[in-house]
Amino acid sequence: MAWFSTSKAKDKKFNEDIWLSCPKCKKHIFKESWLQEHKVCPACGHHGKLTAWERIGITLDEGTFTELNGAIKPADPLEFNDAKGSYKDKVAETTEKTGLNESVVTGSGKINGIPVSIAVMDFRFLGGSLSSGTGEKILRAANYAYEKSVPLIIFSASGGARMHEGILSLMQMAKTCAGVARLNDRDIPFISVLTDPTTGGVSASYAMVGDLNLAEPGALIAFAGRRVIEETIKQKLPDDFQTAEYLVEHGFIDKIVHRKEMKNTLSRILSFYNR
Amino acid sequence: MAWFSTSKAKDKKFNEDIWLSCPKCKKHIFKESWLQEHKVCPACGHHGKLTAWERIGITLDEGTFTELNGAIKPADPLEFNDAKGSYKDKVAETTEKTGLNESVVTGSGKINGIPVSIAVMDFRFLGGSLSSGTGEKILRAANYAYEKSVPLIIFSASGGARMHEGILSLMQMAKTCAGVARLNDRDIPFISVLTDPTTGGVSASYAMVGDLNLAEPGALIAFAGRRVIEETIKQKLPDDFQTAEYLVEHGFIDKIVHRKEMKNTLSRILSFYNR
Amino acid sequence: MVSKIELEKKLALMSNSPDLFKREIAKVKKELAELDSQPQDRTPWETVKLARNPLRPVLQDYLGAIFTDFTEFHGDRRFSDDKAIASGFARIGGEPVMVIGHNKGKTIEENIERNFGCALPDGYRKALRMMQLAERFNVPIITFIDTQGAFPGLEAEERGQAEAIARNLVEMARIKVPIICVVVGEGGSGGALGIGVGDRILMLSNAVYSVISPEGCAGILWRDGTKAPLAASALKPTAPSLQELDVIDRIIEEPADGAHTDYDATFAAVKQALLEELKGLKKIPKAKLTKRRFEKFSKMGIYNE
Amino acid sequence: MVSKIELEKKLALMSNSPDLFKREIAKVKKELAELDSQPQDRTPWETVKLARNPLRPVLQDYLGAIFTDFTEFHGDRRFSDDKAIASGFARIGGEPVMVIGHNKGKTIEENIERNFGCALPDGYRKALRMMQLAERFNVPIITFIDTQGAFPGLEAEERGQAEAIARNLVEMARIKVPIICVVVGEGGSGGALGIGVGDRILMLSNAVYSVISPEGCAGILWRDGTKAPLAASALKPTAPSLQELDVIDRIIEEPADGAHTDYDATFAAVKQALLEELKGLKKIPKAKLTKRRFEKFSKMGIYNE
Ligand SMILES: [Zn+2]
Ligand SMILES: [Zn+2]
Repeated sequence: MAWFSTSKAKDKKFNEDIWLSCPKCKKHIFKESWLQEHKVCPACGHHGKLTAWERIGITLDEGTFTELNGAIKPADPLEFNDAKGSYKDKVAETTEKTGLNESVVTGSGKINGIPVSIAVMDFRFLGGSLSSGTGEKILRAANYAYEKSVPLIIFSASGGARMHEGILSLMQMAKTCAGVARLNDRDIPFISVLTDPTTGGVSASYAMVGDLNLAEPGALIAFAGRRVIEETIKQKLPDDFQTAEYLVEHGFIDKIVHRKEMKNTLSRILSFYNR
Repeated sequence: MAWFSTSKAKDKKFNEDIWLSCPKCKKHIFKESWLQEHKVCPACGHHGKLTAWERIGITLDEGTFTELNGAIKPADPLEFNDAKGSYKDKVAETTEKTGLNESVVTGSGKINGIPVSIAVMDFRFLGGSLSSGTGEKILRAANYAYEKSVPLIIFSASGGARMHEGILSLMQMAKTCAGVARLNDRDIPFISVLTDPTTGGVSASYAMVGDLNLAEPGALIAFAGRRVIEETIKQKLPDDFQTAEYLVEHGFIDKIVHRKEMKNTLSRILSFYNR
Repeated sequence: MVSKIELEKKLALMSNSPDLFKREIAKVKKELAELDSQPQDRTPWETVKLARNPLRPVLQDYLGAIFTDFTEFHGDRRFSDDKAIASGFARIGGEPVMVIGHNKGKTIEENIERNFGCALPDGYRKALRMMQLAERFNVPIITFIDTQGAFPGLEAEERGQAEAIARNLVEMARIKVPIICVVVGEGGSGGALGIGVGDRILMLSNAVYSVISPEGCAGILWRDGTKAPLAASALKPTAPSLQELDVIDRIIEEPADGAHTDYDATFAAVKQALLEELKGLKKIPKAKLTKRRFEKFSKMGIYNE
Repeated sequence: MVSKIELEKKLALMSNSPDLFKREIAKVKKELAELDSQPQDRTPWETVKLARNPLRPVLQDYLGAIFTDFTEFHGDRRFSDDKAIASGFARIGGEPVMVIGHNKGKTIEENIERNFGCALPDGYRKALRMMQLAERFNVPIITFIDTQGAFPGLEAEERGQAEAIARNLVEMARIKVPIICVVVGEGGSGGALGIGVGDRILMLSNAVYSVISPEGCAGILWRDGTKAPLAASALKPTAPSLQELDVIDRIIEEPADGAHTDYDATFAAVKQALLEELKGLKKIPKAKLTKRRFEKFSKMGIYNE
C-alpha cells in the first residue's frame, strides 16, 4: 500500500499539492487518500477536523439538508477588545475566511431516510466557541426537534464558551440545556457526537447529555485544560487522559464510532426508536 | 461523674444487676445510666441495640402507636432444616423468647404530632432477617403510607435476607422496593434510619433508598461481609470500613443522628414537608 | 473411569483454545453427555453444577445467535464502564429491544476483564441507565441473569453496591416498558435480582436462582462449606421449585443433557420463549404495566396470618 | 500609608483567630472602609477583588443569620460527600426552603476541608439530589453562588465534571419548585452556573459573575496574566452590567464599602430580597414555572439575525 510514505521520507521536501503530514503520526500521506478517507489518516487512524459542511456532506442523505437560521451571526454585546484587536474584526475576518456566520450550522435533513434536526459545529469559526448566536441556533435546532418530533443530532467541536461575549456566552450553556430538557420531557432522542476537540463549556453542557454520547476515536474531550490541571495537582496525567477512549472507560461516552461508520451507526440507533 | 468505672475496675467481679460492660469500649457502666440513656454508652457513645418496642417507645408520642398486621408470622415454605434443626422450631423458640411474631413491628403513630406509618426491625428475631412475613409487613406499612398520604419511617436492624425461606426472602427485596417506588410516584416522604447492624439484603433494598437515609453513630452498614471481602481482595480494610461515618463520607448516608436527637430530627425533617 | 468434574475441568481448559482442541472437545462432550443423568433425576446440587458449567452459553452467545444488530453502549455516566454487564439495543425477530445482561466470559482473559460476570455498583448503574434509555426509545427490555453475585470487594462497598442494587429494585418497578428477565445460568442473590425485576421471569430448566450460594449457606448454617449439597437441597434453587413458589413464570426447557450440549437447541428454545413473551406483553396497555408489576411482586412470599 | 491589599491580607490572617484580634480587626476594617472608594467609582477589577475579599460573608454566615432550623444533608449517593457544597432544609421567615451553596470557609482549615468552595462532580451531583428532594417535599430552592469555579483536577475530570454540570443545567430546567439563585461573592464560570439556573437570579452589588476569571482571560487573550484588570473591564462581570444584559433579575445593594464592612446590613438586605422573591414566586402557578424558566433562559444572549 502506497497511500503513505515511510518515516524515512520525513526529511525529504515534498509537494504540498500531493502530500500532507498527518497531524498525529506526522507520516507523509497522499492528500488524495486523506480526503478520500474524509480526513482520517490511513496510517494511524487519526480523525482530522472536518468543516461543518464536510460533515453534513458525509452524514446526511444527498440533497436532504436544508439549512435553518443561517442568517444568525455574532453581535458584539460587550464591545469587546483585547490585545489583538476587536471582537467585531475577528468575526468579520473569520466569516470572510470560512464563509460561515457562526460556529455552528443547523438545519433539517435525513440520515438514511430518517428525518432529523441537526447541528454541526465548525472549529474554524473562533475555535468552535459557544456564543449567543451559537446557543440560539442550537436551541432552535432543539426546538425544531421538539416541535416536529424528530431526533436531534449535534456534532460538537469546540474549545468552549466564547469569552468575547462574557457572561452571555456562559448563559448559552443553560439555554441549550433547557432545550435538551424539553426533549427529555417528550422522549425525543438526542444523540450527541463529540469530535476533536470538545472542551470547556460545550463539554459541560449539551455535548455531554445526549441520550447517547458518541465520540470519534482519539477526540479530546475535557472540561478543564490539561495545563490548568497539571498546575493544580502538580502531578503527571495519564497518557490517554481526556481522550474519547478515556471517557468511555470512565463511563461518559457510550460508544466510539469511526468516521466511516458514523452515518450508519446513527441511523441504526435511530431505527430502534419506537414511538 | 460516676456512671462508669475506670478501666482498672475491669478485673474485679461485678454485680450484674448494677453494672454492665459496654459492648464497644468494655468499660463497666451503671446499668441504670445505660438504660436511662436508652442503651447509649455514657463513656464512649456506643449505641447499643434496641428492641423494636423500646424504639417505638422513644420515637412515637406516648399512646399514639397502633400496631398493624401484628399477626403476620413466618410460614415454612421450604420446610427448611439445617444442622441445628428446623426453621419451624427456630421461629417458635424466637417467638417464645422475644414475644415477637416477626423481625419487624409495624403500625401507625405520631412523632411530635406528625402522623406516620412506621416499621421498626428487631435484631433479636433471627438477626432481624428479611423473610416473607417481614417483607409483607414492610410493604403493608408502605401501602398504608401511600393510601393515607403519611410519611413512611423505617428503622432497620438486620443481618440480611432470611435464607431459611430461600428465594422468597430474596424476592422481598424487590417487593419492598416496589412499595417504595409507589411512594416516590406520589411524593410521599420515606425516611430510612439505619441502625446497627444493617447489612446484606436489607441494606441492598429499602434501607438504602430513603429520600433521606439517617443512621445512628457507629452503626455497621454493609452489603458484603467484611470477612468475605478480605478473602476476595486479600487486603487490609480501613478501620472505619462499613461504619455509618464511612458511608457518610462516601455519600450514602445523609446524616448521622444521635439516638437522643432522633425523634426531634425526624419531626423537624418532616415539618419541612409541604404538600 | 474419569469423573464428571474432571471431564468438565478438562473441557473448561480446552475451551480456551477451541480451535486447537476441536476434536477432543467433541469427544469429551460426548462422554459428559453419557455421564449426565436424566434431568429429572438430578439433585439440586448437580443442577447447581450444571448451571455453573463453563461451557454453558453466555450472554455473548445469545447476542450472536438469537439477536441481530446488537449495538453495545457503555458507561454509567458516573464513574466507569463495568464490563461485567453488557448492554445495548438489538433486534429479536425484527423487533427492537434493549438487552442487558451479566457478561460472563468464556476464556480466562475474557473473564478477568469482565470480572466473571460479578458486577460493581457501576455495572448496576449502567444497567439502570440503559433501562431508562429503553423507556425513552419505547422498546422492551430483556435481561440475562448469570452471575455468582454482585462483586464483594472494597471498591464495591465504597461506591455503594447496596445502594446501586436497591435503586435498581425501586426504579425497575417504575420502568414504563415491558421487562423480561431470563435466568440463564446462576442467579446469585442480590447481584442477580439487581437486573431481575420484570413483568415475566423466565428460567432455563437447569439454571438456579438462590438467595445465597449453597456453599455460603452451608458455611453459615452447617458451619461446613462441604455441606453445600445439603444446603442446595434445602434452598430449593432449581427452576421447578421456583415455579412452584410463584417466583418465576416460565421454564425454558434445555436439551436433556444441559444447554451446553446443544447450543442451537438452547438458542431456539430461548428465542421462541422470548418472542412469545414479547407478544404477550405487547397486549398489555402501557398504563397498566407498572401496576401489574407491582401486584406481581406484592404477591411474592409465603407467610401465616 | 499601607495599601488596601496589605490591609486585606492582614485582616484575612487575623480572621483565622477572630477572638484574639477582635479590636485590631475592627480597626483595620475601619481603615479599609475609609480607603474604599464609593461603589460607583470602582473599576471592574476593584469589584472583582471586593467580591473575593476573604472577609465577605459566606454561606455558613448566611445560614446562621437569615435562616433557622438548618438541617444539613450529605452525599451524592454515588461516590462521596463533597464539602465544597453544603445543602439542607432550613426556614426563612418561617417558610421551609432547601438551601444549597458553595461552601467557602473562613479559616485555612475550613478552606482546605471545603476545597475553597471549588466543587468536584460529587458536589454538583449532591446539589442535584437535594433539588430533587426539595421537589419531593415541595419547597422552594435557594442557591448561594460563591466559587472561583469548579475544581480543575484529575479526579474531577475522571468522575465527569463536565457531565455533572451539564446534567444539572438540564435538570434545573425541569425542577418543579421555584429556584432562586443568589450570587453572593465570585460567580466563576460553569462551576457557578452548575447551581445557577433558576426563576430569579439575584446578585449582591459587589459580587461578580463571569465566563472566565479576568486572570484566565488575560492569559489567553493578552497572553499576560497581569492584564487581568483590562480583562475585567472587557468581560463586564459586575452586577450592573449583568442586569443590563438581562442575565440577572435583581441587585441586592451591599453596604457602601462592601458586604464585609457590615454583616448585619448585608444579611438584612439579602433576607428582605429573598422573602420578596419567594412571595413573588409563590404567585406563579406551579404548572407554569418550568415553562417560564425555559422562556427566561431562551431569551438570554444577544446576536444579529
Ligand atoms: Zn496519522
Ligand atoms: Zn462504651
